[in-house]
Amino acid sequence: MSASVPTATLHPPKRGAISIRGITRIFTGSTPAVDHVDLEIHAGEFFTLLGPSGCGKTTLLRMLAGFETPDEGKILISGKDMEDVPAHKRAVNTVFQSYALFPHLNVEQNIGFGLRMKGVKTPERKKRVNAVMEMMQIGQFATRSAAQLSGGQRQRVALARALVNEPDVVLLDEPLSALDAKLRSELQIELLRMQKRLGMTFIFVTHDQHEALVMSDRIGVMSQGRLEQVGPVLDVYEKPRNVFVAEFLGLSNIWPITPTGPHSAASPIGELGIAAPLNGASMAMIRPEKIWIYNDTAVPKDRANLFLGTVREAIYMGASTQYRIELAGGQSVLAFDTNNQAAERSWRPGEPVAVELKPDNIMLISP
Amino acid sequence: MKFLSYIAAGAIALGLAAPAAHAGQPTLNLFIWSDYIDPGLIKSFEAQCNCKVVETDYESNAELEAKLRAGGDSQYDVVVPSSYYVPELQDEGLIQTLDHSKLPNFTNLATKFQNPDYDQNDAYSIPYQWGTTGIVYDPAKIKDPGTGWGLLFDPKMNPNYPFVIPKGEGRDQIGAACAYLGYGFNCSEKSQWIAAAKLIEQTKKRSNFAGFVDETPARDQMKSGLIAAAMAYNGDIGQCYGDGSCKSLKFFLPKEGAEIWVDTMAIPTHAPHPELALQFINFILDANNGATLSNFNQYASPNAASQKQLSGILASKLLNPSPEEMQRLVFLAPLRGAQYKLFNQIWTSVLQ
Amino acid sequence: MIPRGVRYALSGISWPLYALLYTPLALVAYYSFAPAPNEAGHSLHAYNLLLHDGDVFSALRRSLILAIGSAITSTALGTLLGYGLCRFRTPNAKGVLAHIPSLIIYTPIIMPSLVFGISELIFFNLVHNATGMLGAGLETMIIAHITFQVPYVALTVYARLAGLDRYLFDAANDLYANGLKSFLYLIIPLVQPAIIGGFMLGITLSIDDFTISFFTSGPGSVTLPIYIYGAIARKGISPEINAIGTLMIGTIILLALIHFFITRHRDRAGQFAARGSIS
Amino acid sequence: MSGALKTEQEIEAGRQRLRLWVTSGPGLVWIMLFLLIPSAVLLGIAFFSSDDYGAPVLPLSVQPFQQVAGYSLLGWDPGNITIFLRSLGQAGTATLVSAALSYPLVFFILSQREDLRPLLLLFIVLPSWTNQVVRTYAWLELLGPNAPVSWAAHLLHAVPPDLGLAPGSFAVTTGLAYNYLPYMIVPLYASAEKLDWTLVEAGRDLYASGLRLFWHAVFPQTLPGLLSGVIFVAIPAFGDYVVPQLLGGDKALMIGSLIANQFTETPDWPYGAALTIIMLVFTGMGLVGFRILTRKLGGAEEVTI
Repeated sequence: MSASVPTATLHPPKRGAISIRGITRIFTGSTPAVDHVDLEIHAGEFFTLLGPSGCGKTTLLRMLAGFETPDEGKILISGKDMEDVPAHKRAVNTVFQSYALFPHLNVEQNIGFGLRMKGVKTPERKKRVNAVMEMMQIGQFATRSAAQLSGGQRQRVALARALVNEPDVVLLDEPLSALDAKLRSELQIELLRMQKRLGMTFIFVTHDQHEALVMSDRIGVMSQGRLEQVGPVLDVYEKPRNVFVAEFLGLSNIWPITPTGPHSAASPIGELGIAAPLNGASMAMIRPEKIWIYNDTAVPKDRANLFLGTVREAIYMGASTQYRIELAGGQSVLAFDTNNQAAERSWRPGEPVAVELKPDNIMLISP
Repeated sequence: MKFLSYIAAGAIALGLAAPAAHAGQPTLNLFIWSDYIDPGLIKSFEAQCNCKVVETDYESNAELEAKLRAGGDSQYDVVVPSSYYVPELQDEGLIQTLDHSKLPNFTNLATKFQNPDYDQNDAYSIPYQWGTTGIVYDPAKIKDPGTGWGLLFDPKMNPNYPFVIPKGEGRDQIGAACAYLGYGFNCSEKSQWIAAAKLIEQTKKRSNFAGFVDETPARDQMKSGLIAAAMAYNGDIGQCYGDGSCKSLKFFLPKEGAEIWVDTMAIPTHAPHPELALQFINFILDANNGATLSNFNQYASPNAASQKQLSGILASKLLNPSPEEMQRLVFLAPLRGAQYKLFNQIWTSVLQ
Repeated sequence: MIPRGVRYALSGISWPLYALLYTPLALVAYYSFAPAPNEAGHSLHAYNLLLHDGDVFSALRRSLILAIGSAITSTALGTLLGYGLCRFRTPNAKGVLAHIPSLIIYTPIIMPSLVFGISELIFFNLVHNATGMLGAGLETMIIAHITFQVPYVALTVYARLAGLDRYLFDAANDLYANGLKSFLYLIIPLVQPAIIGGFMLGITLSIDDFTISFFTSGPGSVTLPIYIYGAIARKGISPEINAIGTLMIGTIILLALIHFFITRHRDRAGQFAARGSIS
Repeated sequence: MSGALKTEQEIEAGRQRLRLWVTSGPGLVWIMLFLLIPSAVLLGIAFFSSDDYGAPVLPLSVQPFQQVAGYSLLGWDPGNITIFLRSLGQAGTATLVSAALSYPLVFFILSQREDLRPLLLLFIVLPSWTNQVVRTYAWLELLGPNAPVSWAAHLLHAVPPDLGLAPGSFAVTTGLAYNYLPYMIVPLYASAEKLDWTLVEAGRDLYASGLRLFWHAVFPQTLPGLLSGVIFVAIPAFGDYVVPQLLGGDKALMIGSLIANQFTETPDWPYGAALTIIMLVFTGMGLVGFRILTRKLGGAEEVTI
């Protein structure tokens, strides 16, 4: 990903495409908050910046919005260099974590604020505000003040306030984090539909990997100011580049390996057959749901990467059960098993089992 | 926001209206003892000079001096210091010499008030009014006032009824105490001053001492019955005899000696309108105006030409001390230089 | 929380204390209705005198010019000051320099008004002697009053701004408002209660003050408090003085109550603005 | 690279500084020009000699401070020390009185319905919004000669006939306490409002009497507010001018009047300036002392810039 191809110069830039080149931001007296980040975001994409708090994702977003000035590097939005374009002149709108609704204005006025500042005349403004309010189903709150709204309603107003300006890009800074779980998953879907319908570029910042997986076209995972991996959701989850990405996006089993042949390597749990070319890789990873569990009485024959062990822990999670299985060598393996059989069929701690790590499912990662 | 702009508009209107009323007119800033000029006189002077008179009041020579010191010498046009203060203000460079060619009415002054000891050739000051300082008491409460300063300084003569002593610059008070102690009103020895100061300090500790209150306010407290004895100017008492508001009060000049004084008109060194000031002084020196002034103030007039028109109490013994009384009346000697400083420190220590 | 017995005891102590707080003021009002000399009962005699007293009216006019004029200026200076310090000061700045604005702001609040007044007296005197400008009078009084009001206005505005969700400023910026437009359409309306509050505070402080006015006044700049003080020092308390006092007390109480009930309604929206921030 | 990085930050920091100065500059400069410089001049005057008429002249001298210590042309005099102690005493008594009155008032307000509390608080603060002179002279009506209270005091043989309780020390203390009561109540109320009542409930089992409960469970929690109140009352009361002037009758000078006299009645500017310095030093020491004490005790929250 680090190879930044200057696409903008080769093809006519599309409205809403973003090109970030070598962006760095250092707050006085600390390590860089954003450290030489290169990133291409396609027009009309739902792109998520994912990372733990303090990883620099919000700072990156604020630089896109123009609230922060990069110390180094360039940002191009719709092909235009943003260096001398202040926040109030960028065709970019933000939905803030706290919503930042203006307390002295009612819903309608809040939504119309941007158009009013742009100098859009009242009749036209009214029309567009009404259209957006209808789309967001908040028309009945038009004259209420922000104080009189629930969290979900405020969220919709904040989004409407951004969308009504028909910006090239909408930036969303953890907009759902203050909501309860149920409302949150409803709004995730709604947000996604809205984005697909309008075709605007959405850049979504979150620390919640489920949210990222559910909503995004592509994800950029950040850590300590650097982009660890950028790619389609599936790639990032299934083929993480390194330990950080693997661990941040869900549970995983990770072992150091020493290649012993073109498709085999030594690991703490024993010799592993691996389908992918090793090329000197030093770590291997497998997701728990990719591990097969068998009764020790029904172990299939002639399979690679079969290990015997004992169930030490079984956590029932409804749709699946998470097992910790201690292998003969004393190493533990995390594995999920779908609860697609009668409840009695699950294993209990102490039961002897066998686990199979299919060579195709083992991914090679860097440390 | 509307609210603020209304207020702003209101304030601007007020502010504009204020100076607009007298725009273009010169202003004479008169700094004078309270209740010491007939408002009617001010009106007629305003009419005559086509100017505006702004009167500001003070209660003691000390206050006058302090204000002149703190920049007043370039803000006031006419001030009215007492005779013994004229040399002091002159030493400090706070008042200017007068151009007698602008004062044709000067000849109206009685000769005995011309060329006084405190101001050779009337170079800095022109007499305004003159009078005496004595004791006023309430005979309903004090049955035996005696004839001397003991009414104020002897606890046996008035053990109960509240009385006051002026605050001022201390000259009258130390003088009175000196006189009571037998040093004479015009005592000038350091040891005499200190003895007098000790006496006043003791007096201050008496339970019926009601505080330091200057003469004119004290007169008003007497009128309302708050206090029973105080030092007073004869004219102040004449004034309230005249309007009937203090008929029952009695005034006397203590036997040990008391002060006779002349209040004078002077022009501060950097007065903004010295021409107007001279015009005002000349206006007061006019025979008719001098009479009006005294008839209002009930103080004796140094203006010989005015005497015929003086009415009522002005002819009384109160304002015209008998030759026998004149014997014990003294002009306070001006204090100069180090003496002034020493006296001030003594008086300050009394007030503490 | 508080046991019932204690509650009764507290009421038993407090109501008389409340009464005591207002007794002197009530007496002022009571004596203002004293009859004219040689009459009996109560009358509006003193108020009638007031109506025809030109000195009182010019003192009142000067007091109003002083209060409103100084409050307007100090509101402008103080609002900008509070705004600037809240928005543009480098956060967590260390060192002596960073504390200078705070020191400057707190000095007028801490300094005893007597020292304040005398300092101004001497300073204006020096300036006047040197340049001929700033002779003691209404002008110098206004300057002095502005000086002691500015910090209070700044603190009021600062407290309001500091309590706001800081992302509101970003949001306005994001929605195409430049610095000036944010100031006009976001900050001014949001801070308006604080600005009005600061303005009212300025007026109150100006009307309350005597000491500083006293030392900075000059020829013909007698304001109401100076007039009252002078009259009391000269003649003691008269029904006329009581009448002025009564009118002043009444006006202040009335204005305070009106302000109180107006702001109580409006504050509900204000509280939300302060609570809106998360994190 | 690092060069470009530095300039970018510098430009931004410079812009920020410019905005800071454009907005807060006028106010700060105003205060500097019309208060800090004047008070520096005043304090500077204390180091000059005074001429015969009390104006400051060269050479520089410590004589004003000797005068403050009581040495004058008359030799040593304890007058200033008396005035000083008297001012401390008056201010201290006024502070004690207002603190003693504030506790019942504050808890009374807290025992009322929540929506009534601001109004009750307002009625305590209201008198302090009328003019200093008016609310001070109002006490003359109550304590002056012939007034009902003075009459009662006379019947009890506390004062001689016709003299009244004002002017005098009693009236000054009363006036100071009345003037500065709100400055005690407001911070005390702020800290009492945040009182942790669970501690009080817990203490109810431990302490037999209500007074001990108050002393051990309530009082320590209100201490930060009380200390702020003490600062807000004691400091201005110490240097007050109007109250002693109107209610003291010049019988017992306080430091404020003493200083003012050096600029009004018996001018001696250097001496007055030296007195001012001493007063400010004491005020400052009191302020710092109480702040240290407050911080040690957990500290009261204030709006700080």
